[in-house]
Amino acid sequence: MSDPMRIRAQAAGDKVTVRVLMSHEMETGQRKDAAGKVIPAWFIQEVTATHNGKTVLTADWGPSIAKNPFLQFVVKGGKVGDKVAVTWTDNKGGKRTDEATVS
Amino acid sequence: MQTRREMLARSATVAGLLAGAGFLPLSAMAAWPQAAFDSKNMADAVKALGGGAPVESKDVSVSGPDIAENGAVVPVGCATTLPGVKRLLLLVEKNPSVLAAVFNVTDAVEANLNTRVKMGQSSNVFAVAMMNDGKVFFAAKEIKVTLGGCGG
Amino acid sequence: MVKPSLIGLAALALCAGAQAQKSTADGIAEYRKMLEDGNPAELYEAKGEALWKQKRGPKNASLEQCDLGQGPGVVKGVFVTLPRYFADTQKVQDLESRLVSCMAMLQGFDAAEVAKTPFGRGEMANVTALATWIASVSRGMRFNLPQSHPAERQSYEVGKRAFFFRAGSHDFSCATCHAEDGKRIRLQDLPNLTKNPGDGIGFAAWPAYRVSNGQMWGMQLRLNDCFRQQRFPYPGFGSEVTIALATYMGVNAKGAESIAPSIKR
Amino acid sequence: MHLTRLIVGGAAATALLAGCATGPSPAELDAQARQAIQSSFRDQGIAKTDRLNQDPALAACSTDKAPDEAAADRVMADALFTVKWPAGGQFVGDWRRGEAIAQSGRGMTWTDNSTDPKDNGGNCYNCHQIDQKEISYGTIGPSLWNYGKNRGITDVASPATAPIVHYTWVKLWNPRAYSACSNMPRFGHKGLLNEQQLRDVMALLLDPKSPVNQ
Repeated sequence: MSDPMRIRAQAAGDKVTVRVLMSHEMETGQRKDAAGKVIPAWFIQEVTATHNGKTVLTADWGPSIAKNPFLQFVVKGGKVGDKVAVTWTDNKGGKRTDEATVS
Repeated sequence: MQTRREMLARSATVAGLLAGAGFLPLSAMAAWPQAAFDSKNMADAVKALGGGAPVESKDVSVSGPDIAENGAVVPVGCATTLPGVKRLLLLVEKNPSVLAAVFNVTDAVEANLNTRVKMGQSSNVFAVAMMNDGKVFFAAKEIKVTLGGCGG
Repeated sequence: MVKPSLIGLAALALCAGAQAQKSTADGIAEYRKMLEDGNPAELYEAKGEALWKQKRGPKNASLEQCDLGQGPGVVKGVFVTLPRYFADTQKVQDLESRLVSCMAMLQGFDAAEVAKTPFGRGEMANVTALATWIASVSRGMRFNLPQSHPAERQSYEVGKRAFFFRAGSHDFSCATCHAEDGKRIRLQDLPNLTKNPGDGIGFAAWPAYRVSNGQMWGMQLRLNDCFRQQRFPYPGFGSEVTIALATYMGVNAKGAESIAPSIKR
Repeated sequence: MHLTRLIVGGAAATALLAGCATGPSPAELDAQARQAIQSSFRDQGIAKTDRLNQDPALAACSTDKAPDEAAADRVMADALFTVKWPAGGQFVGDWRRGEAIAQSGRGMTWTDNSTDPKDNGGNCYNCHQIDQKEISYGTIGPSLWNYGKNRGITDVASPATAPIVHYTWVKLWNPRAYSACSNMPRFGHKGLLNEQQLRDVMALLLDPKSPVNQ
């Protein structure tokens, strides 16, 4: 259904910088279509990031986050070969998880 | 009388305390904080998340461009150098939905998050740090949004 | 309380002009820099690469045998040599119209149906994703369009004439905005497309992710929206004028380094 | 179909002229380009293919070379002849409405619904600096900051200002009257802005109270 995320996780020293791009409309619910009808809100509400299976960050998002969202965070105590996974859940119950290996 | 907002705020606080103490996995904090996202200003949003009055602090920073070529995508970041941070918030003062993001951080990540927000017009952007001890600090930055392109 | 702010305003007015403009330009440059890292075009690159390899269409075939000008299956380097003449279709084709030909020949899609599909929908969205990936494979290479076939030279000459053709309710041509150095619309710099405008500028920057509407745009949609803003009627997908204009811009950009897919306002 | 025929034609011509290494003549290429333009566009909403029809003023300005002096003079004379003066000699309206028109880049595209000038913007800031407070302005046209002030206008109704007022009206109505191949749209002549809208833009530029003249 939804397109995969792009997750880049790069280690430098014992820190891993993770950059995530998610494919999502992030519709605010404030816009109208050409016919003047309100386009219903459709946006990612929750994001969870795990490092080797352990949750390291959760986030609650509102409709102010830009379309095709970008998220960057830094994991402490990571190394090449570790797994970083990100899950998002939207307000319509849509959900997606993708995983990347730290390089 | 207890309003729905206060109730939600209280339950969020309790859940936060439990999670902080290791009683609950973070993912069980689940419930999306509707009241906070419905808030019309920073103080209300922080209150809805169980925090006190925010105090401006040099130890919190908000990053972003001075001018955004397009308000549809504005790169912003929030960070703090203070130990013991529980949550980092990003808010756009003049957006219909002022609260953009709540980051529940753990010791395993740096208190330095970057994302991109929409901005309907030039506005202050706030980064807020909610601490484990209940204190709340913030930083502000004005970002100008310009009109671009042919405009048709 | 009123007086100091008035003085402030006066001071502001005094140092406006050159200095204010410089800081605006700096601010915009800073904004663009911040967006470069994490270009959502990457999402479309990934989708395009998967589509290239996937067996699809009535013939259940992949596009891996598609000839984009340097032999079946060659992807690297083709982006900086298109549009060019293709003997099998007897046409000069740009990347997107060539992809539609391959989808028809190899996968059995109806080319006319694909060409009619609105941008961003169905198979047209797939064409854009494919073009995004194919462009990305040639990132950093320099434009060098062939001009040896008479049809390629004709395409250039037709493109040049179309570029200067003024019409529509507002009397605009491509040249109205893109024939001089150093001009802008609002705060957006306008490349001079009558010559090589420099590395990664103009023709060398598309496909691009458009921040303003969160869409991925190939050159066909870029030209389509230019014509919309020119108040022209609607150019057909892959029509002769759109391809001739691409040839004109591409040949003029000889030696320019491709940064596509890029990110744009 | 056209394309195939043209290419076959082109190839035949090339074969014929092999040795002198010449392609189609400029006139032949002009004809091919015209045909390509005619066959490449279709009607969409309010934007019909008749918009491709050029009047002499457009035809004279559609190459990379400026028209010769005689042709340019003809375009300018014709353009001056098209200008209609405003009803009751009322040249200046409300600068506030003028600013809104100057800001708007909307109108007349195939995604717009109407060709009524009241739905159109003037696109002015796309190409000109006007009020200095607007930092997002284009540079295709000259800066219009202090337009009236620089021309010494203190009272738009004074007879002494008439030449500037008339000049500005003509410039908005049909800029080709002064510059044969001006890039600026012919706002009055092409019905892009109505008389009242033009008055309002006039006010933005000329009214001593307009922010442009502070």
